[in-house]
Parts: sequence; C-alpha cells; structure tokens
Amino acid sequence: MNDIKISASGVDVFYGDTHAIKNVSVEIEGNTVTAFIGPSGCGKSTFLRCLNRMNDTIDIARVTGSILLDGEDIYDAKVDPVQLRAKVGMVFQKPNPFPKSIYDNIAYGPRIHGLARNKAELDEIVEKSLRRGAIWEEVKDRLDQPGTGLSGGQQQRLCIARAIATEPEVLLMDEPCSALDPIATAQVEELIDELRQQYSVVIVTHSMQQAARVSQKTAFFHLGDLVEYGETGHIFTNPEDSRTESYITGRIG
Amino acid sequence: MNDIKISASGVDVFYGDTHAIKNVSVEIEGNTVTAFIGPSGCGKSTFLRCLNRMNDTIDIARVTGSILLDGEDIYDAKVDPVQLRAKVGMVFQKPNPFPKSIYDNIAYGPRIHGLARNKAELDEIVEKSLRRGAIWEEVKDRLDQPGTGLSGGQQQRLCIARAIATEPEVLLMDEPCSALDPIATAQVEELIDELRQQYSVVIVTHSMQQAARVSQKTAFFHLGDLVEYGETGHIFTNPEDSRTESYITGRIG
Amino acid sequence: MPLIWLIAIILVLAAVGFVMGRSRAVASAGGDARVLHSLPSYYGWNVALTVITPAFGLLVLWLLVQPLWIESRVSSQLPDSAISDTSTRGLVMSDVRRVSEGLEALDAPLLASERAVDEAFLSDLRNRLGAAGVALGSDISPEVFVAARSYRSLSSWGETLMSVAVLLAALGGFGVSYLVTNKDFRARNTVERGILTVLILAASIAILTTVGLVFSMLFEARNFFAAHSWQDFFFGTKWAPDFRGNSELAILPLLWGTLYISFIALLVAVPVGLFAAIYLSEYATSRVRSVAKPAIEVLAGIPTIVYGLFALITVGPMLRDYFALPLGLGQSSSSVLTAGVVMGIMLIPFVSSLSDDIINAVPQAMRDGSYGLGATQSETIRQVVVPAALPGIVGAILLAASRAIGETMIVVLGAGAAAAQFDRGLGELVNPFEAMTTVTVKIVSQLTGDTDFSSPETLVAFALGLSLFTITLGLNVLALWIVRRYREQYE
Amino acid sequence: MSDITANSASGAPRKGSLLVQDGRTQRRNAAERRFQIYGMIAVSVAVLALIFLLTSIVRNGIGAFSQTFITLDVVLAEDKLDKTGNRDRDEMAKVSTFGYAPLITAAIEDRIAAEGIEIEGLSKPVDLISKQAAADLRDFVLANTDRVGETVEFQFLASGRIDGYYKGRVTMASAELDSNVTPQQLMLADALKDTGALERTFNWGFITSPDASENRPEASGLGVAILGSLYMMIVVLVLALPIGVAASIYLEEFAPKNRLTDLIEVNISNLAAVPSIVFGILGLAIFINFAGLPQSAPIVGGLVLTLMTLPTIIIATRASLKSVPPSIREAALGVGASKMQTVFHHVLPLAAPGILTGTIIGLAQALGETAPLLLIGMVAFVREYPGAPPEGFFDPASALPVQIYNWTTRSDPAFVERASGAIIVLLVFLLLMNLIAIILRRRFERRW
Amino acid sequence: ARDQVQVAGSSTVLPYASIVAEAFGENFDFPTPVVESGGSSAGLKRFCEGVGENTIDIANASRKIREGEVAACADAGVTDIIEVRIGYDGIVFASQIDGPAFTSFTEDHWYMALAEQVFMDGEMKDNPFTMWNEVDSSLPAAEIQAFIPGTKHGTREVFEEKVLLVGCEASGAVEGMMSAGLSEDDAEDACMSVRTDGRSVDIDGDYTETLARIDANSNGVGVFGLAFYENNTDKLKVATMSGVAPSTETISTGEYPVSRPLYFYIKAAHIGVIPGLKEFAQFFVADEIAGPDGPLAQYGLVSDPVLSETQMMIEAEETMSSGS
Ligand SMILES: Nc1ncnc2c1ncn2[C@@H]1O[C@H](COP(=O)(O)OP(=O)(O)OP(=O)(O)O)[C@@H](O)[C@H]1O
Ligand SMILES: Nc1ncnc2c1ncn2[C@@H]1O[C@H](COP(=O)(O)OP(=O)(O)OP(=O)(O)O)[C@@H](O)[C@H]1O
Ligand SMILES: [Mg+2]
Ligand SMILES: [Mg+2]
Ligand SMILES: O=P([O-])([O-])[O-]
Repeated sequence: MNDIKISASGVDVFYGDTHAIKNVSVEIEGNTVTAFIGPSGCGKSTFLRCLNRMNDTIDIARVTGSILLDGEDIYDAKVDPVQLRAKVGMVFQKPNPFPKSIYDNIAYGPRIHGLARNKAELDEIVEKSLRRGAIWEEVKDRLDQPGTGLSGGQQQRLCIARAIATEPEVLLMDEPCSALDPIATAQVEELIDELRQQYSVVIVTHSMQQAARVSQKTAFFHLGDLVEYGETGHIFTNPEDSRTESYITGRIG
Repeated sequence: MNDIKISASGVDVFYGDTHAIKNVSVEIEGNTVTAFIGPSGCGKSTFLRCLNRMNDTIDIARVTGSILLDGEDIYDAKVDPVQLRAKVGMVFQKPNPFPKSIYDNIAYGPRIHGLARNKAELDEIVEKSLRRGAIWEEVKDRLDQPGTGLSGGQQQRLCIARAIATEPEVLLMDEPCSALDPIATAQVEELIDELRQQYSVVIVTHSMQQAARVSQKTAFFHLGDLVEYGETGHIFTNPEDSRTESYITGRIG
Repeated sequence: MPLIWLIAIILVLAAVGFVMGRSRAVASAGGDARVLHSLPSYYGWNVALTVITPAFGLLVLWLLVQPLWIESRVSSQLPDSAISDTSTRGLVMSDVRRVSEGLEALDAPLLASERAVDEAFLSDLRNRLGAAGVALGSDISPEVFVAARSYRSLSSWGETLMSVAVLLAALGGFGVSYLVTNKDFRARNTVERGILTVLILAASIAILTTVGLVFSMLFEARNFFAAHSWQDFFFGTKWAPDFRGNSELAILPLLWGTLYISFIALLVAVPVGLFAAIYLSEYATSRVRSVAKPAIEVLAGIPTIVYGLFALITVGPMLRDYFALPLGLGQSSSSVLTAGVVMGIMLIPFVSSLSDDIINAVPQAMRDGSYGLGATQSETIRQVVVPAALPGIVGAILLAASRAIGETMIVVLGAGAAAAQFDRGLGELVNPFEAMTTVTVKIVSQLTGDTDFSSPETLVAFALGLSLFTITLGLNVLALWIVRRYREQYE
Repeated sequence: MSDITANSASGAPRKGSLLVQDGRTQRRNAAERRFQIYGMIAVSVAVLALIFLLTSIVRNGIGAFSQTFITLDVVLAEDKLDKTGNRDRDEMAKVSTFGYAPLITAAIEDRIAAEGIEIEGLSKPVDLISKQAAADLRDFVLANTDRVGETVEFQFLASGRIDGYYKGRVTMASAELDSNVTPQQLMLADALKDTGALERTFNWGFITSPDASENRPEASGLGVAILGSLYMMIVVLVLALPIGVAASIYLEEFAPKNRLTDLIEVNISNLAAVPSIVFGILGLAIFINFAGLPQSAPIVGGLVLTLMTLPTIIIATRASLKSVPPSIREAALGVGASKMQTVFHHVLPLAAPGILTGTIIGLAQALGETAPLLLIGMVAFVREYPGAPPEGFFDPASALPVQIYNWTTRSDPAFVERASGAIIVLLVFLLLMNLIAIILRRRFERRW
Repeated sequence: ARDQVQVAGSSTVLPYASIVAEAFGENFDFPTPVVESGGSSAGLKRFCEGVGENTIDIANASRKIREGEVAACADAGVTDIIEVRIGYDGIVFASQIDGPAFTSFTEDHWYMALAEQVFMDGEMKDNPFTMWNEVDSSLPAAEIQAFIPGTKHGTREVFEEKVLLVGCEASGAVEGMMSAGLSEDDAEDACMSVRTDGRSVDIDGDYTETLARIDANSNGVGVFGLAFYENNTDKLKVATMSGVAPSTETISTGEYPVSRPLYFYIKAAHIGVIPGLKEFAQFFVADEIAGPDGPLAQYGLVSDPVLSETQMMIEAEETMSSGS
C-alpha cells in the first residue's frame, strides 16, 4: 500500500450556478497511476484542475472543500499556487503549445525553475523530455520552428514533454493520448508507467482499455458525482455501482 | 460501386520547405465513409484540409496537383472556396467553438446559407443538429450560454453538430471522437453511418477499431505518402504494403 | 559628494549586491541551483532591490525635506530689518538661495565666518558672482550674505549627512538581504511582491490624476457657483457671456454642440477606421499593411491646427457652396458638419490602428471554424472575428470619442465659436450646416479670454470642465456596461 | 430525411456545379466584394486625406527650408563702434543694435552705388536687409573687437518680403499695395541678384535658430522648440510607457475584479476624454504651485503630457492584454510559472503590437499638443536654448506645436510658410520617434 | 534660481513684448525674457498667484486690471503692482482687397447691420437687414457678413462700446427705446447685443483666422488690429470710420475713435530679485523702443503721447496704490 499523496474531501465546484463537482472525496496514492473515467461532461477535467488550482484562473469557478497534498491544504492562503503547480504538473485536454519555438516550449519550465545550470544541461533536458514524450525523432531537426506549426498529435506530445521537463511530483494528464496513434499511445503509456516509479500520475481517459492498461486505481465520475473509486482491476471486473457497470459495458454515456 | 465524389491526383503540399504531402492520388466515393489512418504527423489533417481548401488560410502552405469534386477542379480560379466549403464541411481536430452562445454556434451556418426561413425553422435545425451530434440532452437547458464554457468532449460534439447543421455533401471529420466516451462515440458513429446514406464522409481516426467499424474505404498515410488505399475490410485483413501491416498490427508509429 | 555620484554608488552597490546575493544563494545550495527555492537571479534581484529601495527612498525624502528645513532655519535667522516693505521673506530667501548657490562656485575662503562683511567686499562679491555666471537683481545686503553663508554651510552639512545616511541605508539593505539569502528563502515571491507594489503604484497614478483633476477644478467651480446661479448653468438654454456681467452661461447649448460634432466625427471615423482596420488585418498583404498602417497613424500626429485650417479653407467653403446653399440650409461656412468630418479624419487612426491589432490577435482557429462552414471572409469577419474583438474595438472607439470631445482647434476653425441657438428652434439645432461650438472650446476660450479672471465668465471654464468630466464618466459607465453584455471571450 | 429535401428546396439548391455560382452565393460574394471594397475605400480615404494634407503642408512649407541672403561689405567704423578706441568689449557693448543700423544702411547704399544700380523712386534700400542684421553684426564685432576699423564681408538675411518675392509670395502687384515693401525695392533685389550679391540657399537657421520676433520672420527658427519637444518626449517616453504598461498589467491581470476596479477602469477611459487644457490646470496646480518646479520648463511639460498620454496607453494596453487567449496563460501556469512570469514571458510579448500602437498614438498626441502647455508657461516666446540634460529639463523652452501655433497667429504672412515648415519638421520628428516602435511592432505581430 | 524675466498675458501685447524681449536680449547681458501668450486674463491670473520665483514677473494685458483682480492679487500677497501703459491698439474694419467697396463706415452702419434688434418705425424689431445697402444706400450692395471678435476677446468689448453703442445713440435708437419704456441700462444692453442669425460671426481665434475667413468670403468685413492690417495691406482694404482713416497718427490724436490702451503690470516685489526685471521694463518704454519712431510703432503700436511719464514712473518704481 502506497502513501496518500493527495487527499481530497468534500470538494464541490461551481461554474456560476452550475454545480460541476458534487461533494467528491478521493485519496490519490503516491507511485500510482489513477485513472478518471466517466462520460463526457461529467466533471473529470474540472476535478483534475482542482488538484493544482488551475481553476483559480476561471473567474466564475468556485471551489469548496479541502484538498491536501502531502498533508498540506493546497487551498490554504499561505500556499503559493506557483510552487504547487511546479509540484503538480498538468497536460491540458486541448494541446496548447506556446507560440514559441519547439525548443523554447520545452525549455521554458526548466528555465523558470532553474533546473539546468547551463545551456548544455538545458539542451539535454529538452532532448530527454522530447524523447520521453515520444516526439524527438519528428522534431529534432526543427527545434527552432514554432510549436504551433505541429500536427495535432505532435502538439499533444509536445505538451506532454513540456510537462515532464519540469519533473513534477504529481502529473495530471487530461486525455493525453486522444490525438495519438496506437504506437505513440503505447509510448506515452510506457512513459506513464515509468513515471509511476517515482511520482504519481492522474490520467483522464475515455478508453477503458487504456485505463485498464495503465492505471492501478480508477475513479468513475458521473454527472459531477464520484460514483466509485477503487482498484482498477476491481472496478473493471466487479463494479459495485450499477452506473459504473453500465458505463464500462457501454450502456450509459 | 458508388460514383467518384472527390478525385485527387498528384497532390503535393508544402509548409514552407516541409514536404507534408507527397504526390498523393486518391478517389473518394459518394455515399461512402472513407477513413484516413496513419501515424501522428503523417499528413492526414493536411490532406483533409486540402479537400475543402482550408489550407488556403495558412500563409506558408502551398498545394499543387489537382483535386476534382464531382469532376470539377476545386483549385480552379473560377471556383469559389466559399461554395466549395458549403458543400464540403469540416470538423476540426481541435474543437473550436465560436465565442458565442451554443445556439448561435449551431445557427451560424444555417443563417449564412439561408437554410431557415424563420426563427422556428432555425430552432428546429439547431435542435435537430444538436440531437444528431448527441449533445442535445446536455445543453438543451443552456443554449444561451457560451460554447466555450463546455467540456472538451462537449465542445467536440458541438463542432460536429455545427458542421452537420449546414448539410454539406461531403463531411470531413478530423478525429471527431478523440475526446468522447464510448457511448458518445457510438452515437457519433451512428450519425456517420446515417450521413453516408446521402453524403460522403471522410474521417481521420487513430482508432483501428473505429476505422473498421464505420468506414468502407481506408487510406493509410505514412510520412506524407499515401501508402495504401482500398476497401476497409481488405486493408485490415490483407494489407498489401508492409508498412500498412506494421501500422495496423501496432508495430510502427 | 555630488548627487550623481551618490546615485552611481548606490547603483554599483546594487549591482554588486545582485552578483553577491546570487552567488550566496547558489553557494548555500552547495552549488546546485536546482535546490534553490527560486531562480538564482531572483536572489540577486532581491538584494539589489533592497539596496536600491530604501536608499533611494531616503534620498528622495531627504532631498524634499532638507531644503524646507534649511529654508525655515535660515529664514528664522533672517532679521526683519533685512526685508523691505515691498518685499516678502520668501523673496529675500530666493535671493539668499541665489547667493548661496553662487558661493558654491567661488573660493572657500569667502565662506570663512571671520571675514569682514563690508560694502566693498559685497560689491566685489556681486561682480565675482556675475563673472561666475550668477546674475543678481540687486546688491547683496550684509544680512543676505550672512544668511546665504549659513545656508551654504547648512546645506553642505546636510549633503554630507545625507550621503552618509543614504549609503548606510544602502549598506543596511545590502546586509539584511544578503544575510537572509539562503536556499529556502522565497526570493521570487519577495521580488514579485516588490514588482506588484510597483504595478499598484503605477495604477494608482491614474487615480491620483483624477483626484488631482477634480480638485484642481472643484475650488474654482465652487467660486463660480457662488457667483452664478446653478439653475441657469445647468438648465438655461443660452450661452452669451458678457463683459459687463449678467452673462447667460448655460452648458446645454455647448453640450449639444459637443455631442453633435462628436457624433458626426465618429460617424466618419468609426466606419472608415473599422473598415480600414479590417482591410489591413484581414485582406491586405503584409507589405501593404506595413506601409499603410504607420502612414494612417501619421494622421494622428498632424497638428490639429492643420486640420483646422483644412476645415476653414477647404472643407467649410466646399460644404457651403455645394451642399448648404443649394439645399437652402444656410450660408455659413463654419458648420457642425465641417468640423465633424475633418475631426473624423483625424480620428481614423485611433479606431483603425488599435482595432487592427486586436482583430489580428483573434486566434486563427476562430476563422477556420467559420470558413469550414462555408462562410465568406466578410461573414467570418462580421460575425465571428469582430464580435470576438469587440472589447478592444469599443476601447478604440471610446478613445476616439474622447479625443473628439477634447478637441478645440478643429472646432474653432471648422464649426466656429458661437454656441448652438436653442431659441431659434429645433430646425437650426439639428441642421448640420449651422455653426456651433463645444464645451471644450469654451473652456479654452474662457480661460484664455480677456474677462476678469475672478468673474463668473472666466470661472465658468472650471464648472464646464467638471460637468464635462461627470458627463463623460456617465457615458463611460454606459460603454463599460454595453461591453460587458456583449463580450465574447475566446479561448 | 424529408426535411432535408425541404430545406434544400427552401434554401440554396446544393447540387450544382462549383464553377457556376448559384444565386445565393453570387449575392454573398457580391456582399463579400462590397465589404472588401469598403475596406479599400476606407484605407484609401485615410491615405488620400493623408496625402492631401501632406502635400499641402509640403507645398506651403518647403520654402521655409531655403532663405534669401544678401552679401555686403560692411565698414566697421571706429567712430561709431568704439569711440574710446581701446577695444574694450564692455565699453563697446554700450553701443546697442540701434547704433549698428547705420553701418548696414551705408553698406547697402555703397553697394548700390558701386554697382551703378539706378532705380527711380527707390527709397530705404536698407529695408531689403533683415532687422536681424544689426544684431548679427553686433555679435560679430563684440566677438572680434580687433576687427573694428576694417571692412568685412557679411552675409545678411534678406528681409521677409524680399525672400517672399523669390518664393512667389510677393509680387510686383502686391508690393504696390504692401506697406512694407515697394516695387522699387523688389527691382533692387533683382538687380542685386544679377550682381550675385543676393542668393537663395538652404536655410540651416530654420532648424537651429531660436524663434525671432514678428519683425523678423526670416530669422526665426526651430532650435529651441526642437530641443524643448525632444526633452519633453524623453520625459513622456520614460514615464508614460512603463507606467502605462505597469498600470494596465495590474488592472488587467492582478487586480481583483470588483466594483473598485470597474471604477478605476471607467475612470481611466474617462481621463482620456478630459480636454487637454485641463491637464494644464492640473500641472500648474501640482507641479508648479505645489511642487515648486519652474515655469516654462520641459520637465513640467513632459509630466503634464505624461498624465495626458497615460490613458491612451493604458486603454490600448488593456485591450491587447485582453485579446491574448487564456489558453496561453494556462499553459504557462500549468508548468509552474508564476502569474508574474506568465505575464512578462508570454502575455506581454503577445500584447506588444497593441501596446506599441497605443504608444505611437499617445506620443503623436503628446508631440502635437499645445493647450496643456499654455497654463504651464510653455506657449511662449523663448530665445535662449535650454541647457544640456539634466539641467536643461528645468530651463525654459518652447515646443514644436507651440511654435507652429504661434507662427500661425502672427500677422506677417511670411510666418505661414514657416508654420508649415515647422509642421514638416514635427512630422519628421514624429516618424523618427515612432520608427523603432513601428519596426518592433512588426516583429511582434503573429497569429496563432 | 531663475535668471530670466518671465512675462505672460495678452496675445495682443505679445508681438510687442517679444520684439522688446528680443532686442533686450541682444543688447544686454541678461538672458532674453520668456514671453508667454495665453490671454490677458490668464496672464493676470498667473500674475496674481503669488510672489516668488515660480510665479511670473510681468503680466501683459490689453485692458486695465480690474478691481476684483487687484483684490485677488492682494489675497495672494501680490500687493505692489506697477502699471505700465505702453501705447494703444487701433481697431480697424477691413475687407477683401478685391471685394465690394467697403471704404467708409459710420458707427450707426454697424449698429444697424449687426444689432439683434433695431429701432424702426417707433418700435424694436428683429433686425431685418440682409444687405449693406439696405442699411445705407451709400454702402455696397453686398450681403451682410461680418467677422467680429468673439466674446473672449477684449476687442469685442471695445467694439460694442465704441462702435455699436455709439452707433445706437447716433441713430437715435437709444432715445426711441427709452421713450418706448426701456430703462437706460436695458436700452444700452439692447444696443450692444449682436444678432445671432449667422450674419455676424464671432471669431475666437486670432486675426489670422479673420483674414482666412475673409479670404474665403468676398463679402466679408472683419475687425482687425491696426498692426495686423499694416502687415497685410496687400490683402486687405481698410475702411474709414466716420470719415477718419485709421493710422497711428489719427489714433494717437484721438480722431479715429476705435482704439484701446495696452498695459503691462510688474510685480514690484520681484524687482531686485529677478535679474534684469527693472532694466527690461525701462527698456520696454524707452523712446528708442516705444517712441513714435521705434520698432514698436513701426510694427503698428500707437505710441503713448505721455511716454515720458511712464518712464519716470518705472524709474521710481511707483506702484498702483502709491501712484494714483
Ligand atoms: N502550419 C504548419 N506549419 C508547418 N508545418 C506544419 C503545419 N501543420 C502541420 N505541419 C507539419 O506537417 C506534417 C503533417 O501534419 P498534419 O497535421 O497533416 O499531421 P496529421 O497526420 O494530422 O497528424 P496528427 O494525427 O498528429 O494530427 C507534420 O510533420 C507537421 O509538423
Ligand atoms: N468554463 C466553464 N464554464 C461553465 N461551465 C463549464 C465550464 N467548464 C466546464 N463546464 C461544465 O462543467 C461540466 C463538467 O465539465 P468538465 O470539463 O469537467 O467535463 P469532463 O468530464 O472533462 O468532460 P470531457 O470528457 O468532455 O472533457 C460540464 O457540464 C461543462 O459544461
Ligand atoms: Mg475534459
Ligand atoms: Mg491532425
Ligand atoms: O490676448 P488678448 O487678451 O489681448 O485678447
């Protein structure tokens, strides 16, 4: 049994009047891949964004409840969201590369966190991240070209590479393989597995197979509720809630 | 055997110096679903965008070769890209709802094409499109809220609904189900099948299963080349090119 | 020590502090910058800023306070006999300052207190000062010289003391911040708090300006209302200042002129500017754009007098001869239309350049979405791009409207100096070929006119200014409300 | 599917050739063309207006860059200039410019006699020479006391009317009516021109000299005004751009969104609508009466113009900050950048074009503004050059728009040309000033 | 500390002051004074802001300082003011040189042409005239189109009092109005109120604007300063007033009726503090400058017949309170 890395309890999120997350409590373990599954619009992204306070940037979003990272409340006034986000990295659902060169896209995080002592080290970090993001081969000759000129799947992998370049302790990935072909998907899944050795990974996915393949724990959301949370194997083979079962077997959307 | 709807021959696309599509010739049939498959970055989106001249909007993109729609060269100087795009609709890889209300997002196309004589007809078109896009239930109470405030998958379905609201003869769909859960995916696939009765659909997908499920024809792209094109059943069971086989069986990315 | 040196020393100290703070931080992390809480340069900045901020703060404070303090010391030492009846203590003090400034340029022995201060010495001193480039209005009296000498010595003391104090402050800041520098110190947060403070200070300047503007008008406006009935000012319908008093000073005719002329100006500037912006950002080649945009911006830089003369000499007579006279709408070459049209031309770049930038910033994905549905470029622009850029465009239009309201020269030469005539009927009020004038023109002309400056005829300028301020505030609130309602936020 | 058919029937028939536009498409394309033509018309209106204004400015003003000079031999008579004969400068300084005038009169009369020019009815030939001449001569003598007694060749400015004669402003017919010049004097000028004593050359003095009084339009120049404007623009640029951008960043990115910030926002747009002269009132009250800064000084002018330009820059900057897509901010925040870093590393560069536009327009306005300078004493006749910075910021100076304004109000028609010339200088100044901004803006422009 | 004399005020006096300042700078070792324009009242306001280096030393005015202003000055500590009259400004009526023959006017022509209401047939009527020859058959048959100083200008006051009012009285309208029951004050006010139907255009700008308007309007008649006219004799045709042609001579003798005195005011407290202040003031009114043959007169100033008194007054630093 691993340590609890993130412990959320009684989390509610509102977008204006819309109640997007309803009293969700969940404990995310260290060295574990946790998958969030559920029909589109059920609140997976919303909840994921709570975990590193990205919802702060949405004016109308309001979060209540408590979320502890290593036992510390991340919504505490004393917490610096910047430090939090450096620890809890994120890959967004829609790839959003900076309108800068591919190199700068990756190097940005390491630069602001001072992860490299010199240019050579930075180059190394960039290369390594791009390799781990399974995109090095495709972009190694065009590192100075804008990241926005990449194909959809390339942008997605660029964003993954960008997120891991800063070496976060927890990585939140919102459908990181949605635009990837099977091979690239497999590479990213491999990466996730590798990351798990040291860190925690939370992944949102619509592919049951993927959830089953990469995750140890699975949380099933439905209409803002956390319906069921438990061992992935258990959830997929022996769901307790009927809604979970329907979803997994493809009967509710 | 269906009529040839679109016939591309010797198409090359360059982004500046990058040769993204290399001498591709393909014939897309009417009343058929054609799937484009291939590893990320191989040029699927690029080729798709050629078919309704969306590449015109990219300054550095240059298209050569000929593409005929119903026997007419769409790159002919006399051809109005606007009329072309009204015939050949598109769902983009990254959902891009307008910063307008959900209703206006859908109503936009019908309005500019004058498809509705009055408000009631327009309402009807909007509802029908949203229903066909499998998102009506989720948004029917918030039609006046911005489309940008939807979840990733909802935005994707909104964009599908938006595209079909204008009743194009050919619908180009770039990974339309990438952010959708299995149920929603099934609904969209059903829609695609329904559309096929009257129109042509070209769909880019990374899911072999999806390609196999919905398409009658499949084109496999690799590094800008059209490697193989043929009956879906044939391609998946009996690929001629070794690269196709490797891709389908998950050996090259 | 000359001020410039002191400043230079502080800056050097800050630079040193930057380097040392940085390296101390790195050292505390055992050479591995990755262990640090913040980037090494933030530690450097932290030290540099804590050197600069207190030192410069003290410096500025000292420079403000010292002269006041010395002034009051020396001034209190100055015997009453030194001040003639026509003069004042303040004026004698300015003589004292001038002499003491001059003394600085001369030899030190002159300052020795044991020197006899006699007639000959003083007239010689005046010549010496003259030679040193310090002209004096009259001979130096002994009292003034003594005062100047003590002024001089006090200020040189003060300066020395200041140098020491400021340097101490700088060093103190250096020491403290240097000592707290270690790998866990949240240098970035500290520096960013500092920057945020600067940002807040910058934003508050805008507020202070408003407060200053209101207060600089309030006092005189009150005097105006003490001398002139407010009912007449706000509800009267006639503007007729008179040198003999009994003027009718109503804001309404001027306000009508302001609104009418601004309206016409916007009627020209907004469509032309907006279409130009759209054309430049969406249709024009980048070469055309790179020439046309700065060229159009030149319109904003042509002095308004040129537009005024253009209105007076070219546009006015043309509108009169080809429109007003044939249509029987008047025979005045000054008209609302003349001023409005010419002002509209001046305002084109306000709308076009800013809107162009904002339109250009709308993400391409929005356009693609629309093209993909078979929209034409103009449909895309009108229905997707422009709405998405609306807040910025409205900002640009407001800026243009603001300029229109604040403009004088074009109105004076284009529309004349006579206020709208409410008593001549609605027809003349809405006739664009009538001469009219604006609030701003009258603010300027009443302030620069020949009426007694304490009479209501002059003071009315302040009341007009304040009223205009309030009215435009209302219009701006309205505009903000509209933008809020229609804002479309893209991703 | 029946409704689809219904739709097709009601709307545009969809089947059909791409090469043939159906009715609706034709209409839409016509609208498109119209729209594009409107755009072209708009741009042309703006550009034509510009060309019209510029050509009229240049046509009127180009003459100011050349000037007519008359070369004469002047006898520096000792009995007039140095009665004591000991070449003591202070002694000689007692002879005022009025004492020098006869020397010039003598010089031109000598020249006429020497060339054998005879013109019937010619009176006061000295009127050909600028009134500035005596002052120039006096300055020369006081600087070279040893040359008294010699005959020195001097190039004098010709008077405004004579200069105007060669620029087409004055004609024989107009001279007939003109109380300041006679046709005979014009004939004399022609005669002198034939002898080579009179010539028209490039007029550096127009750019370097200080203003001159109404008596001597030919001697007036823009030196003080250019320096004054330069100093003011330095102040404005150094203060308005950073303060404006900083204030916008705070308001747009950091300030909590509440009533108070709404108030501030409205307030700033409102400041833009405050007539510029009111800023002069404020400047007089705050900077001169309260802070004790000197009158007529570029520093005060610069501060007042800064306050006046701030709203423009803030409005432009906020609008461009608003237009940066939130996804860029999210991307940066997501990798652990602080808000400050996000803004400075990503948002600001993307907003740069708009900021620069605001700056260009703000500076254009600041450079051309006269009214606020009125109350702080800069709308003035200033002949002394301000010193070098930093002291020079506190010396009295004029400004280009002020000079233009002053010259347009003067009665001598020669000033009309000079005012237009000054406008040319102002526009060149403006373009030079904005050049960097324009280039930078092009570099920062990008679409995403 | 400030080295140069600082002058502000009337734009009418500005040309004279700048001619003097320029010559002063050339001939003395003091720096050239700074002469601001901005209007008499604005100048006096600055003048009365207080004593001290950051206030002006001299205010130019095209009118006498008023009681209220003296009081305001005193409140701010400006108690000792030296008043200097430098001469007179003639006001002339001129039209386009090729325009209709406006060569001689009388005051009542102007009253009849420009008054809001005129006294005709025993009652006050809205001014019915649209042509000058309707006013008086000796005048040209041209549309009435007058460009007169706007209400901000001191010249307007002079125009109203010395032309309109005089004309009103001469035409017998005042008597008529009083017999019709108006009080004298009301009658005078009525005399001086100008029609607002566009026949008379107020000019808030300078004479250059009046000139430009006349250029653009051949029937226009405008009000100018004598100095301005003298510099533009090739474009303008001046009219006599009651048979007297305007010139420096006729104005200084008082034959030509429309003129006004020009002044400047010195802050006595600044004398001895601001270098060159007194010297400048003395230079200004010196015979070689302000006398009938000096450059100011050449430019168009009607020099003061009693200039020597003014010179003595400055010499003695005689302030207004101590003087009169
Ligand atoms: N705007 C652009 N500028 C330059 N290169 C581009 C641009 N868009 C795409 N490319 C390049 O062209 C190639 C083909 O891109 P395309 O988007 O067609 O790939 P794709 O097959 O759609 O991939 P994916 O499945 O990842 O979306 C890629 O190498 C990509 O980097
Ligand atoms: N910015 C927003 N403003 C208003 N409502 C929002 C916003 N973002 C999301 N929502 C709503 O909140 C609910 C949850 O959205 P969320 O993005 O968390 O869904 P999700 O589970 O990630 O779905 P998907 O799989 O489609 O991405 C949805 O109903 C969505 O419409
Ligand atoms: Mg989501
Ligand atoms: Mg793609
Ligand atoms: O500027 P004036 O006061 O002379 O009109």
